[in-house]
Amino acid sequence: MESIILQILTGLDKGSAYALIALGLTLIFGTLGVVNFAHGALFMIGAFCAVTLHRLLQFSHVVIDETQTDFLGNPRKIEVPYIYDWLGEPLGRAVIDWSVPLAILFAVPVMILIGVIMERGLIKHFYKRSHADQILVTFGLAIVLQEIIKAFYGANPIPMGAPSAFVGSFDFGVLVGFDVNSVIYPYWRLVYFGFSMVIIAAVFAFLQFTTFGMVVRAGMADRETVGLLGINIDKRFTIVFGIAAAVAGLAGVMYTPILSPNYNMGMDFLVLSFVVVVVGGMGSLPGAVLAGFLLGILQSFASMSVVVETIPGINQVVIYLVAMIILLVRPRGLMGRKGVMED
Amino acid sequence: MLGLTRKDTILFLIVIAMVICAPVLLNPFPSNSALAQFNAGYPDLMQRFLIFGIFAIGFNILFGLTGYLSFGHAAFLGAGSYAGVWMFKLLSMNVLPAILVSILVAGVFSVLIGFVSLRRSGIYFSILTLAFAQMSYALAYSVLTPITNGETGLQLSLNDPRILDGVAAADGSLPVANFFGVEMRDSLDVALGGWSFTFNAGYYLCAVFMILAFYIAIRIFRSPFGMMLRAVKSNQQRMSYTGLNPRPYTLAAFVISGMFAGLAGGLMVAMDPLAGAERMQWTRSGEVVLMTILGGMGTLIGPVLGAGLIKYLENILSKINDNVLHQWFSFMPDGLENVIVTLIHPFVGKGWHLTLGLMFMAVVIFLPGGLVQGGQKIAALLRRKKADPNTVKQPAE
Amino acid sequence: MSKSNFTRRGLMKTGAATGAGLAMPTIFTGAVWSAAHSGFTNAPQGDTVTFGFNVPQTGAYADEGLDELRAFELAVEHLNGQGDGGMLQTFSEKNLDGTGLLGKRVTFVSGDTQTNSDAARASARSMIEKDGAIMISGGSSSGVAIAVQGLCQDAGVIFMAGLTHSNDTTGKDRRANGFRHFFNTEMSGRALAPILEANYGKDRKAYHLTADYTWGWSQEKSMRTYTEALGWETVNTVLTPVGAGDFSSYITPVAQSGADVLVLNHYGGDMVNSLTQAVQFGLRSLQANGKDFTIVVPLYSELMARGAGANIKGIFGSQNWDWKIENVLGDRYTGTNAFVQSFGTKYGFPPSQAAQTCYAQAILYADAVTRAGSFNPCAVAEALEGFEFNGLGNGPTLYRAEDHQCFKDVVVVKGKENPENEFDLVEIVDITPRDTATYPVDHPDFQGGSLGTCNPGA
Amino acid sequence: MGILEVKNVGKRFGGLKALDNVNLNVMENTVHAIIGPNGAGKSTLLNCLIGKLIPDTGSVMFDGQSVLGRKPHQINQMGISRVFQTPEIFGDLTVFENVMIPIFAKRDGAFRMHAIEQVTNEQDIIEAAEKMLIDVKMIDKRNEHAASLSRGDKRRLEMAMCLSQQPKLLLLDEPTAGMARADTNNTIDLLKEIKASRPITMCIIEHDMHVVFSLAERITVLAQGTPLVEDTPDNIKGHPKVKEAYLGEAAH
Repeated sequence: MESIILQILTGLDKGSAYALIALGLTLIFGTLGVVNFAHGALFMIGAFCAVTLHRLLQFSHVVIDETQTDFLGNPRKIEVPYIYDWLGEPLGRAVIDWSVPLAILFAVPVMILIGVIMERGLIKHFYKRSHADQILVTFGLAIVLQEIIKAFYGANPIPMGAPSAFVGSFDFGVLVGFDVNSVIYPYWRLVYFGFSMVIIAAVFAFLQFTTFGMVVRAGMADRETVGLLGINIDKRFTIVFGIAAAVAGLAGVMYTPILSPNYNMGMDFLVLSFVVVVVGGMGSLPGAVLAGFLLGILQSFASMSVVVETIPGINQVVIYLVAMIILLVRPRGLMGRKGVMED
Repeated sequence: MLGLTRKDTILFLIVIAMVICAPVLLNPFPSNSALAQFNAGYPDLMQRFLIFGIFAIGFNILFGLTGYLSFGHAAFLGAGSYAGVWMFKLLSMNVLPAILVSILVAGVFSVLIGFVSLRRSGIYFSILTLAFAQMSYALAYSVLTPITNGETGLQLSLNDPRILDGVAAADGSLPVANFFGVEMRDSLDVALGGWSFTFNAGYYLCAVFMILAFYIAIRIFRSPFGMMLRAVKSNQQRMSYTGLNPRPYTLAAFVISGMFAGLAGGLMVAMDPLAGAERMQWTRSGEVVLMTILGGMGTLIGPVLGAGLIKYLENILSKINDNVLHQWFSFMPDGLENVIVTLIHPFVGKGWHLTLGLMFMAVVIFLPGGLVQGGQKIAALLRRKKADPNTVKQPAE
Repeated sequence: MSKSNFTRRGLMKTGAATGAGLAMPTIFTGAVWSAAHSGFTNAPQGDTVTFGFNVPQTGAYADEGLDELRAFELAVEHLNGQGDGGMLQTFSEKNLDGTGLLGKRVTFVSGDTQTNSDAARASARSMIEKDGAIMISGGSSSGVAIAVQGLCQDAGVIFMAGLTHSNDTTGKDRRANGFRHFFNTEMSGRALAPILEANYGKDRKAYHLTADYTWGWSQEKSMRTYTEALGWETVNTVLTPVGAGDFSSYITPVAQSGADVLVLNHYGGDMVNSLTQAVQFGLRSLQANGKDFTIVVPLYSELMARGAGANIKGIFGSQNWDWKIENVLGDRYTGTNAFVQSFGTKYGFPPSQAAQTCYAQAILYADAVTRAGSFNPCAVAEALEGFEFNGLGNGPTLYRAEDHQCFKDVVVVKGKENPENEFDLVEIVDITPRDTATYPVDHPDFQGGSLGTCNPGA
Repeated sequence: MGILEVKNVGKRFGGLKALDNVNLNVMENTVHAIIGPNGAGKSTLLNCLIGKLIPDTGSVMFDGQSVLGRKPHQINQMGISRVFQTPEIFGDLTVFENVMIPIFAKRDGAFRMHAIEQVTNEQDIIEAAEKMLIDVKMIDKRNEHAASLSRGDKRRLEMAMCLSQQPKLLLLDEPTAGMARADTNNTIDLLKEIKASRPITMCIIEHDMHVVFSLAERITVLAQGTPLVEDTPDNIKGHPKVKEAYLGEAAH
């Protein structure tokens, strides 16, 4: 029982990351009709926004301490972040400690900017091209973005801590009368889950209750008609792309304490999120979210040792297996519409 | 000739000539010059050109003709490779049975995957094939280790049964893949002036298969079957209402391209008897997609060019390190030398992926038809310069 | 750093070769790699000899690979008499005098293994076939090491393995032309057990998370063998997919499993993530069976420790070498400081154990060539087999003839509580002496293969 | 006996009766039109004829065999060719290839692995295709890409593709829908030409009365899912029920 609750919790968490990326992918696909293979890279760049902010905050000047020596026997250089000088050490420390949540503020404009540049500079020219061309050019872009990040930050994972206030775990078990430590879950993961729910809700609310959102939804349903209405679709496309990029970026920022970011993390998520999008049904936002959580939870269950011992290797293939079954039973995914992406 | 039209015959003869002369053509720089870095005429790379050429030619029969974008063809390459190594281990070091069984196993495997995946089209098909390939990869890497030897990859060992060849060589070294006694690594080195050329037996075996594969591809392209495949891509609705069943046509194309991939896998292990699980990863499938598009999808020669270009970059660019750069630009004043090296540095050596990514983008943006289209544009430009500017543009073949 | 001499030399050589070659084409046949007239593959022509350094430059282990490459460059400099000579001064053999090898200057080519057997073999083949490399060295994973070792055996060149920790490299897949300086999972288990006993006692319940591939399995097996010998109980072992990223669904059951030790048989990114997440789940602050819950990471690497950040504090693991070892444990480990000095001076930070292994392998190869008086791989192999040496930072070391594995002290480390800088993440707890780390040649985990005979190519 | 016999066909979508007890007989070598106002059930009936929908009741027999439950390519192989509202052609292929494909389909069936034969060696197919293109006056465009044709030529090509199979029944689904008057007249002329040049059975489903009256020999008027009358064009013209159906529509 406890283990099932735990796996549901981990599944929800994994699912929120899939759902956030898939949401952006679907938004882009549904409105712009573009298959964006660089979406995983946007997630990765988001994560590196957090790294960058963390490094910026730690930007230091060097004080030479004659009393200590470094590994080569030279006087030791101690780096003092400028922020300590400005804010005083306690506050400076706190700011650095909170750099991951603070990075949200930093990442939103950066990601929107990157999204807008990407759309204006590249994606725009691919609206009329075949999906294969779109996949290729965005795949090429993903490689380029990834390599640029690697050039600056190296290939190894970079540790990013959650604020110390969120370190540790919450004991659910005690609440409902289980043994102590039987259902514990890290605070930060709860934060992540809550955060993604907020973002998902915000995106849906935005689409549901604003005029802008209505046009976008209309565009997703029937692009040609909206074009005929004389609404300036181009500008809206750009904004939608920016939003999708920001959603992916934020998913990345908040994920850094869970998964130490490395330059390749985008590719790992890309394939899975594509499976998620397709299982959800191309072009369906609720489908993407639903499939994200569904596959996250399934993956968690498949990782339970009871399951793995019964069917060896199932934990490695469960997502693909489920995707295959769903696609064969429901040709257009869980909530897909007819005719989308079938040519 | 050979039942081909004049134009195709010329193309075919050119390809044959290029393949035969490749050991010379690919080594244009004297082996001691600084530019020797760019020589590609060594057996391993030349074999890879041909093997991946075969892989891409086959993939193009599916993708280029029917438009079905498979992200799972690496699974057939891998299946063929494993089958090949198992033939070496169990039967004989002769490459012929290994290659034939590779083709067969990949064929059977592709019938299974194709039958299921082709129930869907568009991106749904792509994701289904991707799912199959990723599952094959994940299982080959872990659970199927008894068959695949997991991470290390399946290789020969001294205590393999090899029922036809009997026990391993007397001196305790591993036996060598051969074609009725001709060892795949046998070669003829010719030093001519500062140049040296290597004519390798394995390469020429690959060449025979590649030429055969290319010939089959031409025949398929020009056959009624090929026309039907193009019809699948163009308009499936019309096709059904014309009395044609698209499913067996696409399945046949899928299986043919899977068998080409199996042949490529078999040749890979014939040249170098090791089959690793990474061969099945989706990025490998992505690679063959890129080769096909880079060269020009739906064209005969395009995939071969694309395969060559990508393998060339991978093998040559990744070996250019800073030392080599400094060596090249050492004639410059030190300051300038360092600036130039710093500028080039991110694009070579460990940064070769960056160059690759930029190149894809450039090709897709500016040359949607790939290198073949680039060639046609240049040809058209030259023709226009010579002839009347109002010459009618020929539709691209 | 002026490189102008390269081109001038290149030009002169080209000129000479063209002059000689124009007279008559020379033709000879044989295996791809052969030079029939000299009896072994890639016999050095002219006044240089080429080493091939095959390291991951892209993919997950790219940082290790680059550190290996740095060490190789340093080794080549030292062999050619540039720089301060590094460990050549402390090495127990004094044959290397900075004049290159057998009168030939050492040059090198580098390639990218991509941590992928196929790519690694392609890269090694191109170095052998195209660049005429006389030996191949480097690598940062066992799959690649075994694949490249097999290739070098067939090609008839020496393979000096880089970072490879799987038993198979010198066990089931050992080859006569391949040599490993790095330690292996068996030695990690032997080394860690006494120290775990000293710190955690005999009554412990262990839960293993194991990367689902050959290395993971073999690491798990040796950890189980040696901890169970102490009296520890193994509660459960769970296989995790390689590159899973999020290990939470494997970590959550640990807390309620009744275990009080978590053994992470992971390496690289998997280790960073599983450890970070285990700490996040609060495992280290748990009490289980009346004891503090602890985590053990059998194979440590500084670069990975950097990735795990503060989570690594206080966690035990084993290493092949550490840059502080001579300062901490004295001059049994001589060579360490000399190497750190020259590496640190050149690159500005201390070397990793991957760098040290690769440096040592290059020097050991060079020394074997001088002692053998030949580049012939069989002569070199003979010189390396049973070779006892000292002064390369690991203390007295033996290259065992029977399996081409080096035997030396194993360093047991733990994550430092208060690191002084980003390179000072681990502290040396103890060493396990060579005798304890040494296992018999007929150890069952190392069976199923044989060296075969040395292959000189040709 | 008609070549196409529709008996007692009924089809419901939820509560809506789309077709109710439809009976229809298309006789050989006649042009039979099915007309009716919007929502009369024309498309549903068509979809039942081509196997896309399976009726709840009744049967659809073609040439003595049931078409129900058959796939489009099987129905075509029985001898029914279909012309679409907007011309469906192989846009990426040349005009000549477009005409060759249906001839191959007629000769070789739904699937044949003719991968080694070369198209250039298929003399009989080439001759038939050339003859067909000459017939529809498109031989000069044989090497053009079909996608680059004008709309009228696309319709002509589609018709040629269907005729090249010498179908027992040619099914036309609103062939002039959305066309300008001039285009409509061109299409009518084309159909008249075809009808004049060979014996052919056509079934036209059409909204436009003008088209129907200039071509059809028999007309079935469909309203609210059931046939009102079936008669010759002259008799239909003045038929009160038809007027009512159409006027009724106009009144809405």
